[in-house]
Amino acid sequence: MKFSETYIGGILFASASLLTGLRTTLKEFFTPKVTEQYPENRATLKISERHRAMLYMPLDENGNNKCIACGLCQSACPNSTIIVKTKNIVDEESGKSKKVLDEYIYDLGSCMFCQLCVNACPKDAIAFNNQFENAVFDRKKLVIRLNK
Amino acid sequence: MKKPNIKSIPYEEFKDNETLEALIKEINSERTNVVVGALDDLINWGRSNSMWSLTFATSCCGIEFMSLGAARYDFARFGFEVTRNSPRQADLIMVAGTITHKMAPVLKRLYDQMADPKYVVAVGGCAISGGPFKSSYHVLNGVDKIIPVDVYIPGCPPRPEAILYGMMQLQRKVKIEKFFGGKNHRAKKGEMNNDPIIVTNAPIIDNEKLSKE
Amino acid sequence: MYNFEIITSAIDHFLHSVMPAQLAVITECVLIAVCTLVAYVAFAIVMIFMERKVCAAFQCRLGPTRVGFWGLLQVFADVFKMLIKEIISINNSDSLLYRLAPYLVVLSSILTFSCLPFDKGLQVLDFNVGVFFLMAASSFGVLGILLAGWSSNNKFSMIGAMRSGAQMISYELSIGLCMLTMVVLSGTMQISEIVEQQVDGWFIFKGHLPAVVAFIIYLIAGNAETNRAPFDLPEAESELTAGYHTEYSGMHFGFFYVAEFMNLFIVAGIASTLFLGGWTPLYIKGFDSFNAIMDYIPGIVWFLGKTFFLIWVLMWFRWTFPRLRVDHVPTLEWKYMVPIGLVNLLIMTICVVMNWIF
Amino acid sequence: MNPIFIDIKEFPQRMQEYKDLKGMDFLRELIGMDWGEEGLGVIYILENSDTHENLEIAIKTTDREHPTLPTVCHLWSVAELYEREVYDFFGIHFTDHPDMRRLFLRNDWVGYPLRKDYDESEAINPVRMESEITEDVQREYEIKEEAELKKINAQTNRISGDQYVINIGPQHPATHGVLRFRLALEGEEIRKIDIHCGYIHRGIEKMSEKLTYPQILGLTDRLDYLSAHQNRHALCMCIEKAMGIEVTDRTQYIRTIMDELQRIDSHLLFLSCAAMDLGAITAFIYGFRDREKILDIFEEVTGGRLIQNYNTIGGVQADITPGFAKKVKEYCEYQKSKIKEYNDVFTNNIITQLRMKGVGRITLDDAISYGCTGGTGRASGWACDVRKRHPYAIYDKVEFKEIIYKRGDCYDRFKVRIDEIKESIHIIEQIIDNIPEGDYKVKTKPIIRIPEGQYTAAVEGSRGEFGVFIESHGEKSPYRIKFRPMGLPLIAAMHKILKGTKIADLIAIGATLDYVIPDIDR
Repeated sequence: MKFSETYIGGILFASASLLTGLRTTLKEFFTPKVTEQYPENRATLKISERHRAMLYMPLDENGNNKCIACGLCQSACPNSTIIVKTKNIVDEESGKSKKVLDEYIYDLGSCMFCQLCVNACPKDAIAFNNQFENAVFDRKKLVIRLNK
Repeated sequence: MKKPNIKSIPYEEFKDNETLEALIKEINSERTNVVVGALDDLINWGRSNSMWSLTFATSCCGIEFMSLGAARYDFARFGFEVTRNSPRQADLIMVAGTITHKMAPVLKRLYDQMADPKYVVAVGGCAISGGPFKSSYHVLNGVDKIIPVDVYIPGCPPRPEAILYGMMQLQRKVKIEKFFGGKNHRAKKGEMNNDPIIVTNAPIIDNEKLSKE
Repeated sequence: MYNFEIITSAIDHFLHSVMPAQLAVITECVLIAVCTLVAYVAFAIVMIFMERKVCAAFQCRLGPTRVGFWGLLQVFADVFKMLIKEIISINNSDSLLYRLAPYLVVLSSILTFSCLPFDKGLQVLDFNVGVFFLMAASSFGVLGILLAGWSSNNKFSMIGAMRSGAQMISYELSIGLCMLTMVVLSGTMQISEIVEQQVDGWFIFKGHLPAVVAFIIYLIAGNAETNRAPFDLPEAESELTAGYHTEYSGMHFGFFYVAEFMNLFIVAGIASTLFLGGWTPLYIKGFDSFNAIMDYIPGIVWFLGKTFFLIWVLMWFRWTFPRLRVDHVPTLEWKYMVPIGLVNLLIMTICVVMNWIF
Repeated sequence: MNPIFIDIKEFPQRMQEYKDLKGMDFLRELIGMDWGEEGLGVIYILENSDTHENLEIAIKTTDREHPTLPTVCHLWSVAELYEREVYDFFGIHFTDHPDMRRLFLRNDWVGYPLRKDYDESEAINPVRMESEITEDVQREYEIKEEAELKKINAQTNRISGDQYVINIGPQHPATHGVLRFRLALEGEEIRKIDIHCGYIHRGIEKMSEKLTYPQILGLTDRLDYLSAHQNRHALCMCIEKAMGIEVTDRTQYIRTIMDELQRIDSHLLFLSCAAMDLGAITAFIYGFRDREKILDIFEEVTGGRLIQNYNTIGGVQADITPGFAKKVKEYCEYQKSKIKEYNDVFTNNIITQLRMKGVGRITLDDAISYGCTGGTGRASGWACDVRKRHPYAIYDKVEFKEIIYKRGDCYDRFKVRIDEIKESIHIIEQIIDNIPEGDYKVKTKPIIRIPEGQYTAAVEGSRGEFGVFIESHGEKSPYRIKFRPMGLPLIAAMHKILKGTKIADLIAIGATLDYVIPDIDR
């Protein structure tokens, strides 16, 4: 019979294991804490650039988006989060009818951030940003129009 | 108008102030006296700073909820850390994860078992609208079909900071309530959101500001 | 040396001089009751705040920081919320017992609380069988818990209540043995007398080995009495959701919550009274100037200092250890703590008889 | 993959032979199939646990009204739940099966969702808000001569009415999600147990039949969110295998490192949650504290903390960031020093040891018969690591030990995971400095179609073998896709090991089996 299996030995071994645990937590008691204080640290908070929090349309220097209303993002989307509404306008110079973007509607509340739309876009007209502060009181506020 | 104040984030920087202001107007439509108003403030201060949530998690978002309780994000700073396992003692149910057809009556029952005042936060795409599983035969498309939701936190899953932000939104909503007189939280009992989401006239998002960031 | 008896007797004389004797007694009773309740609530709030901060520190996090400066107002927010939270009445429950249970638990802990000697003369209940009364009062808390579990008409509550019954009643034995050991050492059961005897040296030093053993056993058993981890089986969160108070909401739950913390305070308070000299200061023989400085610190500070230190130790236990399994709890009690406690009592008796104490 | 079709009449005997003579003792997968006009059927993938030789068998019936097939659950215990799943999804009755009830869906569900002719309309199956009445009666079926079903034993109750029955779950802190145990107790001891799944059944397999392959990838992350990388890896591998895409070495290295990081992440969460379930909340927080460091690495490279969306068909979504290698190495050093802390504060603690040692033993035979792969199988002494059995990515190029323990109790299951963290760090350290240059992604066609046929792939997920089966008819979406759940076999084994244990043991066993419910329910 090992000493640790005897009555006294058992007590001693058990106490030793408990004391080791106590020592460990005591050490942590005095180490600096790791908590990051959001929202106090909002100004300094760094989030990875690749983080996906919300879809947006980057604008070029003239303030226009690059969307050509091809609808590839809409068809790539697994759960119809994106709806691209188009309209036909007549080009004044050539007189031809052209399909352009009317409304780019994005439902933040059902997006699964799979990046398929961004991958599908031929013009890099959409991208994800890391602005994560999106909680709202009304479900309808999550359906947003990305273009102006 | 009384504007709810949250430490470290100015009122203007919060999203969806319009809904909140509409709500304030509705609640303040009846006049109350000063003493009762001060008492209301005290009670709302207590309620908003002591949101004990039910430990309810069905899937991925639940893990982020656990991260929120752990050392790095530590929602104890807000006083939210007393998570209760019994719905009777909880003030808040965080629907973190997909709600399926089989789970829906259970969720409803949990909600009914909670003591007033009770709040619901829908965390993540699944709880808001069915998210990735919108088209599934066995998934409820949005918990607001069965229980009234106070705050929606989008994301799949939302990062812990986003959940904290959502909790602060809820605090704002609690801070405008009226316990004495006026319309309080119970008034909306039974009002479920069953109308479909209309996608036209969607609010325009400020792209210029986003592009800069 | 501070002595509160001067103040209390002054109040007593004053009351008797302005009103008839009977009215004076009644007034005193009311005064004391109010003071006790206020102190009880105040300590509960301090304890809850302390628990949240201490637990956070052990877990490398910060704990409440946002409500009030350094989170100081956090517990007040909780109290306000709890007071106006709906109290749900349960169908098919034993309504009377269901409502009675939380009050029983709180009553038991208030009774025990009033036995604590905060300072010389600052003690509500003090009579010749004080230790005996203490044990009796503390042991009917289990009744409240059993009733809560039984009357809730909830199977989890029921299991929780049965667990707590088995646990608390068996650990009472160990507590009794430890107290008995100290009673043997002091030769009296009056609490004020026990403290008085420690003026020239705390019992843990006077009683050396058997006192230290009794102290350790008392801390373990006391922890089990308060249903706190690692002995939190009756409410075992991961097993029984919330155990015996699963069905309680609002302030009824608040009573259980407060009583749990106050029981911790009481356990620590009794430990500091019996083993660490209560309100008596620390003296080191031969260091007269040091002893004189110690005298300047009021007794109540000594008492609370010791008590809160012990509370911190108990919290340290709580936030370190996993929960015991239901069959290990009686094993620990009946196989280890009771035999050791009995032998310890014997050793203490021998020590006292042979005068092997300091 | 070409399964051998066997006639129903010969089937029981042939299966017996495969098991006894060929040593096919591990039922890897049991896949229900609906081949439309050709009938309903089942594909079995068997494996010899010694030689790792595989055998695919199929069986079908043309009767769509009352399809009946013989059971195999007396040969492989895990088939009991697998067959219930097939019954639930396809309506195939298995004769001589002891317990033909629905597994995932409600009792009052109309229709069998994975059949091709299933009507998904809301009118047939609306959201029912009344509570489900628990079905306590188990039915057995046997075939009468004219191939008509006959119900027998309709009276046997799993848990009869007069016992002290409690429900653990679906909303319970220790079930790690929404699983429900119905327990019949005697005092604290568990006498009978009935497990109900499906509270998070999201119908991913059915949804996938309508989605394109890249779209399905997103759903795999959400199956077992703690093996998101590995799940996605398995599906990508399967599609790449089917399409004949050769991924670059760089991709393979990145995928391997990510898989291992994910494994550490999952195991850290495992030990935190095990600690919390046993009441040691501080140990829980320590585990989560260190897990955040992995999540930071994930977020920087993939953009997601929990759901990463990183593997894509033919490569990965984006190249690793410049500081990746340095960060990972720093993390590995840090993590090594912290394992001792977990051991000090939790593992070596006498209370933990008493609660775990000798509790919930799974024998080697049971582990194989129930198909408990992953840490649970290895704790019982079964060398079941897919990384060794069927190496993929670059696991044949790195040196690592397969952690194997013998006793198969909770403590061993716990230790396996702790040792695997060390082993994963060891793997990462070998390859982190040698990531070859090259493309991180192979160009693929914009529309992905898989040639007709059946394909499988398997990876070692964080908690067992994760397999993917695809039957393609050459379309943009699969004809049938099946994911092998890592957790379902573990749940099946719980039936056996729980009897006679205490409620507290249920918690310890559940915690150390380490299942993730969305992975079980899919």
